[in-house]
Amino acid sequence: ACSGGDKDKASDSKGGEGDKPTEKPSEPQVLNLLDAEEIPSMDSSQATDAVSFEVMNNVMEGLYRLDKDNKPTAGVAESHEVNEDGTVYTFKLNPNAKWSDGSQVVAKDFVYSWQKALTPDTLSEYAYIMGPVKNANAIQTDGDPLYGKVDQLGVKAVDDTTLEVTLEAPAPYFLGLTGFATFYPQKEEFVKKQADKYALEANTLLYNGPFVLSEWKHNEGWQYKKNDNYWDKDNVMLDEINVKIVKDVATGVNLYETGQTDIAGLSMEYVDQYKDNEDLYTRGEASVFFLRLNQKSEVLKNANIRKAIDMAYDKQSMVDVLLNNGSTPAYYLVPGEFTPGPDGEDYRKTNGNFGEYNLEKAKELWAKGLKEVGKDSVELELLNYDTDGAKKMGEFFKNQLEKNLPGIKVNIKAQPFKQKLELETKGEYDFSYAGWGPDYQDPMTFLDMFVTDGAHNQMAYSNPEYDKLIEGAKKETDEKKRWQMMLDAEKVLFDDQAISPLYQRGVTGLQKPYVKGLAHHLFGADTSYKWAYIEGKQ
Amino acid sequence: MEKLLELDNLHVSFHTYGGEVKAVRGVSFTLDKGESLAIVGESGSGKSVTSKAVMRLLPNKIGSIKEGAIRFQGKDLAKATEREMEKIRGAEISMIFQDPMTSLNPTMTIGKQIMEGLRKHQNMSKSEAKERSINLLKLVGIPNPELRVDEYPHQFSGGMRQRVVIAIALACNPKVLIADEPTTALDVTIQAQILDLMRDLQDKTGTAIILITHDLGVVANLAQRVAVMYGGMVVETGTVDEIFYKPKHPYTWGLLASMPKINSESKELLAIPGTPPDLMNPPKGCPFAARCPYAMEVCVEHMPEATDVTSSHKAACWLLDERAPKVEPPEEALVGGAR
Amino acid sequence: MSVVEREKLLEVKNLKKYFPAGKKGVLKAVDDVSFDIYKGETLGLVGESGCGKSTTGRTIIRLYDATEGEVVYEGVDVHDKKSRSELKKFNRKMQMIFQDPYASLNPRMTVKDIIAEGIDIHDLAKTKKDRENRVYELLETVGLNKEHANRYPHEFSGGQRQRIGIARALAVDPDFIIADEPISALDVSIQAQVVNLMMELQKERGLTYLFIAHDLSMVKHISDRVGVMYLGNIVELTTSDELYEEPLHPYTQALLSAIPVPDPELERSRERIILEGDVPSPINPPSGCRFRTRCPHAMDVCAAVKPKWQEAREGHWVACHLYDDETMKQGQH
Amino acid sequence: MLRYISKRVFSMFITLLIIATLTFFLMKLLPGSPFNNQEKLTETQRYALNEKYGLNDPVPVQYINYLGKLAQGDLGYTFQFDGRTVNSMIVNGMGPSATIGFEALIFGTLVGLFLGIIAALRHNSFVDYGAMIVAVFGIAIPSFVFAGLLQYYVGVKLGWLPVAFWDGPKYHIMPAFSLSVGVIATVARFMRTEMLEILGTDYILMARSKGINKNAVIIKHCVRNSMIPIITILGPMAIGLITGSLVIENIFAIPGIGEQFVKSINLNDYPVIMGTTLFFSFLIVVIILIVDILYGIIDPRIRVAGGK
Amino acid sequence: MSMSERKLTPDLFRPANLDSNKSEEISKPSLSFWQDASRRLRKNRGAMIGLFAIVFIIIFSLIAPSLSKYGMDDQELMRANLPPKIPGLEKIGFLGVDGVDIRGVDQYEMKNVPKDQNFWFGTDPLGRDQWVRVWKGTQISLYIAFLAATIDLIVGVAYGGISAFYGGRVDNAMQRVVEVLYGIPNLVVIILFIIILDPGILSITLALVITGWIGMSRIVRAQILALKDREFVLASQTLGSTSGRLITKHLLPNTLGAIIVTSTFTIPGAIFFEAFLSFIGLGIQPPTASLGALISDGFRSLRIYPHLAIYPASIMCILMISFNLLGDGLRDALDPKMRR
Ligand SMILES: Nc1ncnc2c1ncn2[C@@H]1O[C@H](COP(=O)(O)OP(=O)(O)OP(=O)(O)O)[C@@H](O)[C@H]1O
Ligand SMILES: Nc1ncnc2c1ncn2[C@@H]1O[C@H](COP(=O)(O)OP(=O)(O)OP(=O)(O)O)[C@@H](O)[C@H]1O
Ligand SMILES: [Mg+2]
Ligand SMILES: [Mg+2]
Repeated sequence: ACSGGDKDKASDSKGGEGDKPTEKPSEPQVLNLLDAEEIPSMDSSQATDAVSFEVMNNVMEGLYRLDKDNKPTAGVAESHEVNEDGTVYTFKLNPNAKWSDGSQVVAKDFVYSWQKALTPDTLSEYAYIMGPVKNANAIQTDGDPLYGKVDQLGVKAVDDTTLEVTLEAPAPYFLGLTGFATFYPQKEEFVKKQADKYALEANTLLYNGPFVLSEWKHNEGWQYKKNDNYWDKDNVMLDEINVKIVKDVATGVNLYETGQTDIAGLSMEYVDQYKDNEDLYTRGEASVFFLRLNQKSEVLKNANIRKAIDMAYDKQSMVDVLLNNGSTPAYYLVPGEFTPGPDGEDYRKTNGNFGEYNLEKAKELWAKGLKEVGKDSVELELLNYDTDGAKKMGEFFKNQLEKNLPGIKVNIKAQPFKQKLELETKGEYDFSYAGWGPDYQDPMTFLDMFVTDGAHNQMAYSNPEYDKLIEGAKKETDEKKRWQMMLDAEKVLFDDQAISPLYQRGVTGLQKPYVKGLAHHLFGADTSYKWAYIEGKQ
Repeated sequence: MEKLLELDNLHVSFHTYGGEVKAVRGVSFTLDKGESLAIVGESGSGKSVTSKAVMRLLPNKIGSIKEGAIRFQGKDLAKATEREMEKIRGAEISMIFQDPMTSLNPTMTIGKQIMEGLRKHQNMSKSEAKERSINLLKLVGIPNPELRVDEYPHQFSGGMRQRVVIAIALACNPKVLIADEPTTALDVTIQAQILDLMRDLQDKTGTAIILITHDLGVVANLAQRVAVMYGGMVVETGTVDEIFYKPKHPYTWGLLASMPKINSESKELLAIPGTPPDLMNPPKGCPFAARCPYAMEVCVEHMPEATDVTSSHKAACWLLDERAPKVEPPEEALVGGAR
Repeated sequence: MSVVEREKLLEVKNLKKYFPAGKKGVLKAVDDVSFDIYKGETLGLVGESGCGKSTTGRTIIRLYDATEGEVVYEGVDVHDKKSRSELKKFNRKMQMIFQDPYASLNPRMTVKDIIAEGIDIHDLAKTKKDRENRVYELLETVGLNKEHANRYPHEFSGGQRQRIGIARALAVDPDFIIADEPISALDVSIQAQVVNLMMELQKERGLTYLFIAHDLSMVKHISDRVGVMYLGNIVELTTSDELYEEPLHPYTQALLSAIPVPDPELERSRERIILEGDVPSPINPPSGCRFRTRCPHAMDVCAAVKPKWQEAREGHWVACHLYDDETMKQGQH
Repeated sequence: MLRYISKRVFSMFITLLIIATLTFFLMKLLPGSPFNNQEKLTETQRYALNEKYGLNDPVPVQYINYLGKLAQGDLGYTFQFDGRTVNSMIVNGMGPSATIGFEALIFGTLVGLFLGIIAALRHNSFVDYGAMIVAVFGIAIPSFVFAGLLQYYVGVKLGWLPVAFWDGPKYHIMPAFSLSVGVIATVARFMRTEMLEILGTDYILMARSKGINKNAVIIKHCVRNSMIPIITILGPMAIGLITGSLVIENIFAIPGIGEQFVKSINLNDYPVIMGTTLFFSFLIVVIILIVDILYGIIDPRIRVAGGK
Repeated sequence: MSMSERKLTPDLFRPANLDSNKSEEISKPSLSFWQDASRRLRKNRGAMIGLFAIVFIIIFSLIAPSLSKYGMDDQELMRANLPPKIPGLEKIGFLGVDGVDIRGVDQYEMKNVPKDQNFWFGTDPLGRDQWVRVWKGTQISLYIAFLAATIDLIVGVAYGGISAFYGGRVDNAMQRVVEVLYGIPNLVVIILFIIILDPGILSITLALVITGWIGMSRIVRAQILALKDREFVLASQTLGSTSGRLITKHLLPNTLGAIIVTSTFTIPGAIFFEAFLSFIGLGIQPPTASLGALISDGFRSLRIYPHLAIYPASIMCILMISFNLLGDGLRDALDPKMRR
């Protein structure tokens, strides 16, 4: 998951309800779904996007997979051992784990695919996710003595069922990460045989997950069928999942109403319409949206101005009225209900909120800041996505600032996704509406964005203290100390008001009551269908 | 002589956005079997409208027969239904239009266009109709008719197209052929061919012809009787000789006088001054009064009635009234007299 | 009528005007035409549609550039390169009257502006009043009145329009007027008005006319001399009386006999020469004599040799092998 | 004829070359890179990726390479989907787009002709006004509004037709109909004008003067000839339908090419943008050529003129 | 007839003194071509209704926004998505302007909107007065349309005019260019153009023009080519007029009719195209809104907040129909064939 626009995804579902059915249900176990996009890639070392991750999550399996509560649960690995300093993991693989051609999934399948992802020729855009594994970063860095030497990667097939992974430093979140697509195994022999065609069609790919892709009509949809070779097939209830590509939300809604899909995502316009409908669900996610405040800008360099801006708009009504989809106002960077600390307490709970909607104070700080920069009116540009929802947000933000801060003028520049990123990277903006989704379950996935000259800093923020805390946390072996450093880092960030957080995203949609057992995840793939079932449709 | 077609006090009007155009205002004439009658007159005098009225081909809704009768073999066409007219058109009365360039369908072969009428009226089979078409083309003097039946109009020259149109009109041996300016669009040498052809065909088939033209030369060439129209009315009718040598109406005089005579020496032509009347507001009296050098007060106010000069010769002019002063036609108008 | 003055106003020498036609083809609209026009005379030009009459006229007045040949007006070649002012001077001397009374007047201009166009272009009026007066004068000259000045062309009848066209031409005081079928679109009763007007103006102003028409009787009436064109060539040229009394060229003969005369008795007794077929295409004209394909007297030589343009009698030029001494001598006919 | 066609084909290639060049350089003006996860890419990776797609070469070199591949009919690989060629994307997407485009064209033309004909025949009557009101509404309501309403009322409320997808004949009706509304309007108005024009010509009178039944005259002489000029507008209209179908494809979830095209622009998928543009252009010139040839075949006046 | 004959007195048979000039007089008042055309246009009921509607919408779009106390971008999330309410007309049920939404809830009451606040067209999701936005949107749409038509007029007329006037090789070369341009799918060009230039009024207009002028240029070219051979142009040439005079006095005035007619179809075309662009997100950028943008935004909530789409859609529909009626009427009025 990376930061996307607030795209209106057509498929999603209610979280957290329904456990296993008591007995195998007698009704047809067929689920009908929609998705907004075609699958861009089924090669685990190439995939970069939510759709690919989700499909792969259901037809592939890594060492572990995330369960309904986002805890790692057995995948190909039955169990594992960690050494004392938390840097060497030895995984015991399940001998019953099979590829869809019936062959066993063995340790060297992992070694092959991990090394493949890091091979420079593969050009895996997600290779950096392997960062915690020993030498992974060096192998990716041109000019490093280890560059391209994938055999130096800290992974070893001890025997068919034993895989040993060495990490750079302890990473408590590593187990969860093994459920991430890039870490899935690939069978070398098969991949080599398919060569160019590998993973391009449903039949040029081997599956080892709960389902197989039985049909893949490009741009039209695809179909999952239960994988008979899956080691845990007894726990897989669904026989068939049909996914159709539908981009228009209205079409999705209409299909839902005629019963042709069991789940349909909603955009804000439709929420009011279904407000009283019991099929309506909303669910929080772990993506946080915020405004980058470009500190290259003469005006935004001023911390008082940044603070004034953050206080000058009403996040609560923005979320309630504009988004209207279960999103919550954000006064922070690291999302809530995402990572518990060593003490078991949620990061968010420990650190609390930063900032508030306070017009008086905002005006005061604004005046002060303006004086400091020696201006009485400023004109700032808001770089925005060109989606409908984002445009509305932009309008709201512009209006609020112009109403509440005297002398400010906000110009909105809406750009298609790629072009926006480019302008952001070049730093050609003042504000930028941005978002970030976690790659792994640790505050670090958010926090290390803003180190000086970090690839995702993109707003010239620099605070040595912050850098030191992040650096430290990355090396720290003591969990508690590490946690504290991360807590402090966020405080520093907000002392500087480096960004102005907007909201933590929620999603909303319609789901038929008979769809049960869906597992939703906070990072990586969105949904697992492994435990899903149909009950009460008839 | 047997009366074939008789127009009795025909009135035709057009309803345009500017008002009612009284294009034909009481036209009467008769056509006998095998006869050729020429209708001459100025542009806009109602010649074409009269002929279209006979065919009942006036534009729907806009144009209508207000009054009068068109008796064809005793039947009043003015009251005939569309279905009855379909039986008469082409079979009993057919028509040739002025412009051979536009009166043929550009996307249909010549043969098909000739066959259409044949198949409708004579129930011919395709092959019979085609054979007859070829014969017709031969009749009107088109070389290689076997090949040319399958060609399209644009592959024919103007004169040939007019022959084709004549062939179409004659296809079902109609009793009456209305030729609306059949040669106006053609060159003189081609005109001579066509006139020759028409006279020939009339001799052969005995079809009665109504020839509409404004060229007195053509009239002299082809017609036996003449009707002179002006301002929507027939101002004079008579045999050719009567009209050319003893014209009674000043408009006819003017018409004759304004033609240069090939063998005359006079340097000045006798022109008719002024322009024809506006048919939207036609004059109360004689339509020609405003341009007539002999106009009397009565002409302006009262419509002259057709007066018999001889049994075959009629003119509608107050000069023929015994109360009117005696007026002689101008010298220039005397066609025969000059000879 | 004998021609008294013999001062040449215009000499057309071997004039050719070709139009590009389709791929590589050329349409020889006017192909090697020579004639003179004398001061004060009316030269008629007749021939069937498409034979090149208009093209000849238009090339003379420089609406078209000649493909070859010269048009010498008062000793100056019209088609030579000229400066703007020379051109303007020339434009004042030669004017044109057009065939279609509907197409020849700009529907968006008042009669006053139409007539005054020449005055404006050549700055012939000092003041607005002057300009107006000149327009009124011209209107009167052509038999219209002042009240018509502010009206638009569509309010006039064909004959009136034609008179407006004449007034426009007269506005620049030309010596020479090319009248391209000025009466063929008019009603018989109106034709005479225009012809009378033109003749009157000629008398008053000493104008020279090139009168193009296909109506031979009218041409005869107005012209001193008449040229007969066939398919881009002039085939015969002589005084109008001579032409009608003794046409030499078979085409002229056929043409004359084809005109119906408005005299029934004469018509009944007339012997006419009916020509077979149509005029061939000017893109692919017949070889030799262009008329040979329709000529009742065609001989072998006609296909091979182009007949010479020669003076068969005094003042009577013809291009036909029948009158070619050399051909005759060989006893072909 | 053959010469004419070969000449046209030649100028067609020139057109395509110019279009290829134009789009290529336009592409270079688009900001941003085509890589999916670009914000998380390291410099090294970015460079390597650029190298792989030849994007590090100087622009003229890229241009030459591009033309070279183009000459072999190779439009390159898309950036959006792993390992898929632009050719295959166009082939896949073209089917549905062309199908509904074609259906809309046929349906729209037929209905439009019908409306135009009855309007002309009952000129200035209520039938005329009614037909023209239908036609005018066709150009007054945006197709996406029309499609949306249709989907909801016919698909959901009445349940007569499937709401969306692309599965069989039933699935074509609503999209093709929504798309054809504009065609109906255009054709109807065009046809009416043409018909009125032709109804006033001499050859219609001539045909009637032969005694042919009025309706037969209209069908045999008038309708046929009125349709000839309509052929000329069908070409551009067909293109409009194929390119303009993206909205309809979106609403009815049809896996067509229009949607792909718009998305490829948003994602800087250069090869797809260029490939699709070029393909569209190719279609246009081919359709124009076909229409011209067809026109010549149907209208005998043009046939002999030999492609002038 | 014979009755009246008896009443005729002999003195009527005196030669009448008719003024020979009298017949030359024209009884009708003098009308220029344009006067004549406008008279014909006035007789065309459809065209007049169209013209009236257009003028009304133009004027209204200018004054209507000031009838509301809110501005185009006055947001207040507390009053978002209010249904329309027009005091006085509330009682008339079928008008649906009583502030009650389709679920039957009086939103004004529910959201505690002060009694004196009424939104005639309701409010949008940001709580902005839809009345103001719709009329401002109309302004923008019309502005785009007129701008596109103006540029189209300039470029198309100049291109077609030059091509036809100079003819020969110039014409040939210029027509080759048109042929190439004709081969480029205009939708593609427009989209690329807008992306490169940033979406906005100007780039939309430019994009529309870049592809839109070809039609106009063809029409102008055809007209001028035909006019060039008309005898009145030749006559002017023989009088020695310059090219400038030919163009301004003879060619352009006679092409104007066709140009005007073409523009009446360019204008709705531009409005429509902008709506299409709005639908795919490339139209006018917020907070500015065009009719197209309002429709495509509001269309999503059609079932719950129908007022958001219905008003702009109706205005757009009326505009389209009006322009088409006017265009058809103008075509008839300016058609020389209809003249006699
Ligand atoms: N469809 C029509 N609508 C209105 N007026 C018409 C129509 N057809 C003819 N007229 C008018 O009827 C009158 C007579 O026209 P008609 O065509 O009969 O003249 P014509 O004698 O045939 O003249 P021409 O020699 O020019 O053919 C004219 O004033 C003409 O304007
Ligand atoms: N501008 C032009 N371009 C090409 N061909 C032309 C042009 N003008 C005339 N022609 C052709 O040249 C030939 C002679 O035409 P022209 O107009 O001189 O004939 P005309 O004798 O005046 O005929 P009409 O009696 O019909 O006016 C015709 O075949 C005509 O098609
Ligand atoms: Mg007539
Ligand atoms: Mg001519």
